[in-house]
Amino acid sequence: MEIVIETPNSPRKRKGANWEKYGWMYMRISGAVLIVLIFGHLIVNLWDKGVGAIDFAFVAGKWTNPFWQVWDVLMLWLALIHGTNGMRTITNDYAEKEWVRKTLNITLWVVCGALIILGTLVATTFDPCIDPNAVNYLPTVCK
Amino acid sequence: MSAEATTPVIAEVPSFAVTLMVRRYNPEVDSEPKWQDYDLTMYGTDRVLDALHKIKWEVDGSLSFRRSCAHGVCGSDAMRINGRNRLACKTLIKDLDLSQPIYVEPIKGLEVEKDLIVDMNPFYQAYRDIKPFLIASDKPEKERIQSAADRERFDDTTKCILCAACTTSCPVFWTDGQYFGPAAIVNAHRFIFDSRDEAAEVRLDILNDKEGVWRCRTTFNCTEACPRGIQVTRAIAEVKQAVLRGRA
Amino acid sequence: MSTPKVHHHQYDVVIVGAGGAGMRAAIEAGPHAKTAVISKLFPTRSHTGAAQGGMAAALANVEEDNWEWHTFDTVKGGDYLVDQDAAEILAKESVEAVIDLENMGLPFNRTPDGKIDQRRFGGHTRDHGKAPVRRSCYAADRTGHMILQTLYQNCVKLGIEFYNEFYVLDLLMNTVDGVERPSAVVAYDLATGELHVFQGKSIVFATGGFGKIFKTTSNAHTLTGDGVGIIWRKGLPLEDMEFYQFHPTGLAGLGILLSEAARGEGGILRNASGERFMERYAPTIKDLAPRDMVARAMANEVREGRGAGPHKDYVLLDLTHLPPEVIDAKLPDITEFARTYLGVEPYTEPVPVFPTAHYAMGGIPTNVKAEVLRDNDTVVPGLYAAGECACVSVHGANRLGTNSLLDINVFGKRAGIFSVEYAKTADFVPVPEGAVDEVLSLLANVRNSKGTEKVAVLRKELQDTMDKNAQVYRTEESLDEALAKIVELRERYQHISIQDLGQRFNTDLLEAVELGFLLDLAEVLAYTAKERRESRGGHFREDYETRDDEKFMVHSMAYKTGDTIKLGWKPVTITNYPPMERKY
Amino acid sequence: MAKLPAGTLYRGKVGMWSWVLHRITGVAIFFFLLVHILDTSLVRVDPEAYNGVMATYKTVIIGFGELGLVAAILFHAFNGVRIILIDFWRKGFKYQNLMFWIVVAIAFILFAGFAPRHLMHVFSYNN
Ligand SMILES: Cc1cc2nc3c(=O)[nH]c(=O)nc-3n(C[C@H](O)[C@H](O)[C@H](O)COP(=O)(O)OP(=O)(O)OC[C@H]3O[C@@H](n4cnc5c(N)ncnc54)[C@H](O)[C@@H]3O)c2cc1C
Ligand code: HEM
Ligand code: SF4
Ligand code: F3S
Ligand code: FES
Repeated sequence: MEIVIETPNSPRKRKGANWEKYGWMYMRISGAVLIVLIFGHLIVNLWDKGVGAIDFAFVAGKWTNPFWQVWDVLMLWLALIHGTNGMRTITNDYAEKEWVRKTLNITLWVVCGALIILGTLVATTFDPCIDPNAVNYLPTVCK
Repeated sequence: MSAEATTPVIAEVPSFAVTLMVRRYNPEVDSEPKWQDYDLTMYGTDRVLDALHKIKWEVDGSLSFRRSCAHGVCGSDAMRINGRNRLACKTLIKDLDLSQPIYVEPIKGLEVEKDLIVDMNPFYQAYRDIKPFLIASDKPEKERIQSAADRERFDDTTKCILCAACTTSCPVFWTDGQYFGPAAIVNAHRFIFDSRDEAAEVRLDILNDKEGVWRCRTTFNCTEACPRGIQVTRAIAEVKQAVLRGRA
Repeated sequence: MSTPKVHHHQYDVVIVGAGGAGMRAAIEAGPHAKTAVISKLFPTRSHTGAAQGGMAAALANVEEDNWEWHTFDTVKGGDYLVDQDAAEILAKESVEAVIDLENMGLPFNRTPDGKIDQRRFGGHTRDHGKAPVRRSCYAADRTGHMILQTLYQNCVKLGIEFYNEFYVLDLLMNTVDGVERPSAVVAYDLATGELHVFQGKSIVFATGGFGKIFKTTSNAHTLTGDGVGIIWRKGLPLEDMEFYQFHPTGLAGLGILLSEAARGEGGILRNASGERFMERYAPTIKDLAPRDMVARAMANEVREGRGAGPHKDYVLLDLTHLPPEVIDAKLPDITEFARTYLGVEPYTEPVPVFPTAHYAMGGIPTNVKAEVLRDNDTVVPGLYAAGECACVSVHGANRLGTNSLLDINVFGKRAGIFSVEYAKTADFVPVPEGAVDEVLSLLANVRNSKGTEKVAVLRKELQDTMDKNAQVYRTEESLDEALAKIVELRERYQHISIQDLGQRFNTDLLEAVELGFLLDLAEVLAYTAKERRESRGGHFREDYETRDDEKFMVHSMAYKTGDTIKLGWKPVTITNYPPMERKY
Repeated sequence: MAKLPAGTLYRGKVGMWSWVLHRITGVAIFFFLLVHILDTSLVRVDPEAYNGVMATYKTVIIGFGELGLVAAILFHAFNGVRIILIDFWRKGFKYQNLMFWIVVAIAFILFAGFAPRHLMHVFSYNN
């Protein structure tokens, strides 16, 4: 039904599209998924063998398995967008001048986009045997 | 009736010394607010409003604050007392920590006009923006019928006295003052969930805004501050859910 | 002091006061005429919001009832000093008034079949006193709050123009074609200290009561009777000022109201020795006797040394025999007030209570069209009054509970309708020369006075003397004492000094101005009370203990002539109910 | 912007302080994540460089830093769950206070389990 408001009382001006609802939903959904992804990540990387065991060979070994590739790429996307959107909330809160806010937000999303592309490329085009000469770095698969 | 019930319940009212630190600001002479201390003798039944009156009436008549009903129903005297928003007329002095001075300052996030008086206009504007009135197209002969359960649905949010204690306790509101704020959402809730109202969608659309419900970070300061005991954060959550559903 | 800036405005209808009565008028006037509402408080801070109990209307939603029974109860409750034509209108239009509010959105409590629920209240009966009737429409224990909010909401909807925190200090009159008519009001803007002249074709006063002439009162700090005082200073009469209602159960020492519902639910009044003293005063209905009788009984207990507490200055309201569930469900506000303000736990301890000044039956005389009268029957064209500041008179010598919220809606609405009707036909009355002079000198007197007297001290002395001498028990001597004291205070008022000499939010200045109104009204009250040598309703004279219909079946009309008070009398309109003895 | 009085700190309760912590931890994790993506990207460029960077990760100082990071993630994650419950569970608002302490307890227990083991790893590597 069409509602006619008899006396519209100076409604606030709405500028541009409004994604806030989706942003809010996204924070919650991504947060829930990230719990699994991040804790899985932490357990494998920090708990199992400890940070001391992380080296090229470890990473390369992991990424030969498409399971971990998908895992890490998903985590990358979800976490970066979650974090960037969260940072946007914060700049919206505290940046008083419109231009400062705009600049910060654009910077945030550019960085976010760049890192997503970079990270995704790294994980998907990764070649474990990148440097056959560097024998001592290589994961076992290359040997 | 028990003998106990006949014994006088107010024994001799105890008196005690307190120091009140009031954040004073008079734009006609001060360039910025300053703290001013007052030593007073108060009694067990006195409220912070009584202390302010004592200062105004006996020490310094220029101290300015709003008040009217003096018993927590008109919403005039929300202020920050010992770091929290409360009504001065509902805060008994004896319930505060008297080993230290009592700090009294204006509510935060609205421009201070003089001493404890702030400019309430942005607050009322947000209230008016959510269309705080029944919108219904039918023209009934008698009263509209509403079941007791439907009436109960929005009972909590009808208690609001527009004191602004909630909105000015909200850390998000403090940041830039653009957020609609809990009080406006509470009053929207009162109509969104009223079965007689037909414009829930309109209000939900208004609050589905950059400055609307999504700015709430569930910090609960509003709920803690509300002198009417309204479950403000719950009301906001219900409005969020309604926006997601697209209807009340 | 430099002369403040003066702003000019023109509106068809100018309403002074944004309580229930003022806003109800605005809702009628707004859509049909250019309307402004001027209020010294933000509208929702008005004291209508403090009302708890309910609003009477013979809806007959839960049991048989009709407007005629309601009229009878109103007349009898008012000890027959009620103008019965007005009471009929009040009762007849009550149904519509409640339906209006519901349609505007007021969330009344509902019956199981979804209609507006109703409950009992003191003095409201079926069939001329046969049994209590459920007539009071209510919204939990916040009926007044909901009325005030709903009216404000509808003013927002209609886009009514408000001037908030503007203190009206003067009414300007001018003579056109030999008739003195209102032209404008002068308001002081609290925020800036500037003056505003609001010229209006019709002007409506809805400024509420003046309980602050008493020390112990359920009224807000801001209820200083400014509107009534302004009318008085213009030489217009005030009606029935001696009739002031004292509610029996105010929290001792504070005056905060505990609704009559406390006794309705079975609360018992006891003195220091635990005796249920109302058995002695009203053997049949005991604690549920009318407000004036209970209040007097309580005061008598204290006077005769049977009061409780360290100073033996209050009695006890005992709820301890009620199950806590009942207290929680039916009396939540009362228990909260007792806990918050006195630290008393009503489950286990009796609550200290004492009569509290509550409601002014008298005020600005009007006819049933809310038109202000300049004598017994001549109207002042274009000037209206409604609400507690007005005297129609539907409350006579004693107001029935729940009839005031009704009054502000019925006569507020009428004031709105008739003020628009008038504004449509009338022209603006020219603003007289030197429009703001009077206000300027009023303010300058206060500002420039370099005496040593303090406003707060004078006000306290006034309130003390009124509590002592003009409360529930009055005698010739006590009223003389009060009058003498008021004369003294009035003299000392010339020598007050204030500390705040600034322009912005100078509440120091306005408290001084308000004290002036309080002194005026206290004097009229004491004076008329002295002249009414009988006891009737809320007015009890120990030296004249009975009602005297022979001499005093009339309204008092007080006029200011120079510095003295001139008293006239006005007949009571009787339609159906000849005066009878008031027995419950 | 309105003139804000520089008054006392607002004495909010659990709800407010949990939000402050959530915000701080969120920002901390965000900046760590930026760095973390960059350093991991080195695996695509030069294994040697990567291992060089990882070596610094294994120093004691960074080891403690990682402890802090894990603490931040633990709090942020579980408080995130608390927030989600407040938003979507009908009784969430009622138990928000209790849930905060549960969040702290869970985060603390997991941290207490993790910290010694992590420090063991860190110190054993450096030895
Ligand atoms: C505690 C309490 C409980 C009550 N309970 C009930 C009840 O249950 N049922 C019932 O029927 N009645 C009850 N009453 C009585 C009833 O509430 C009041 O009589 C009624 O609300 C008065 O309404 P009003 O509009 O006339 O005045 P108010 O609501 O008092 O409004 C007065 C308005 O005038 C304005 N004003 C005053 N002076 C100036 C000035 N100089 N310049 C500009 N503006 C000015 C004020 O700002 C305010 O807006 C109760 C009263 C009290 C005190
Ligand atoms: C581990 C799982 C995670 C969960 C469950 C989670 C949950 C949440 C939730 C629900 C919010 C919204 C808070 C609100 O609306 O009040 C949020 C905000 C935020 N998160 Fe996360 N998050 C997680 C991981 C991360 C990560 C990895 C980062 C960093 C990249 C991050 C950075 C942020 C930031 C910066 C905010 C904004 C804080 C604010 O607005 O105050 N979070 N998080
Ligand atoms: S919700 Fe509570 S705190 Fe907020 S304005 Fe209303 S009464 Fe005041
Ligand atoms: S204080 Fe503010 S953040 Fe939300 S819960 Fe209340 S509105
Ligand atoms: S003075 Fe009315 S709420 Fe405090």
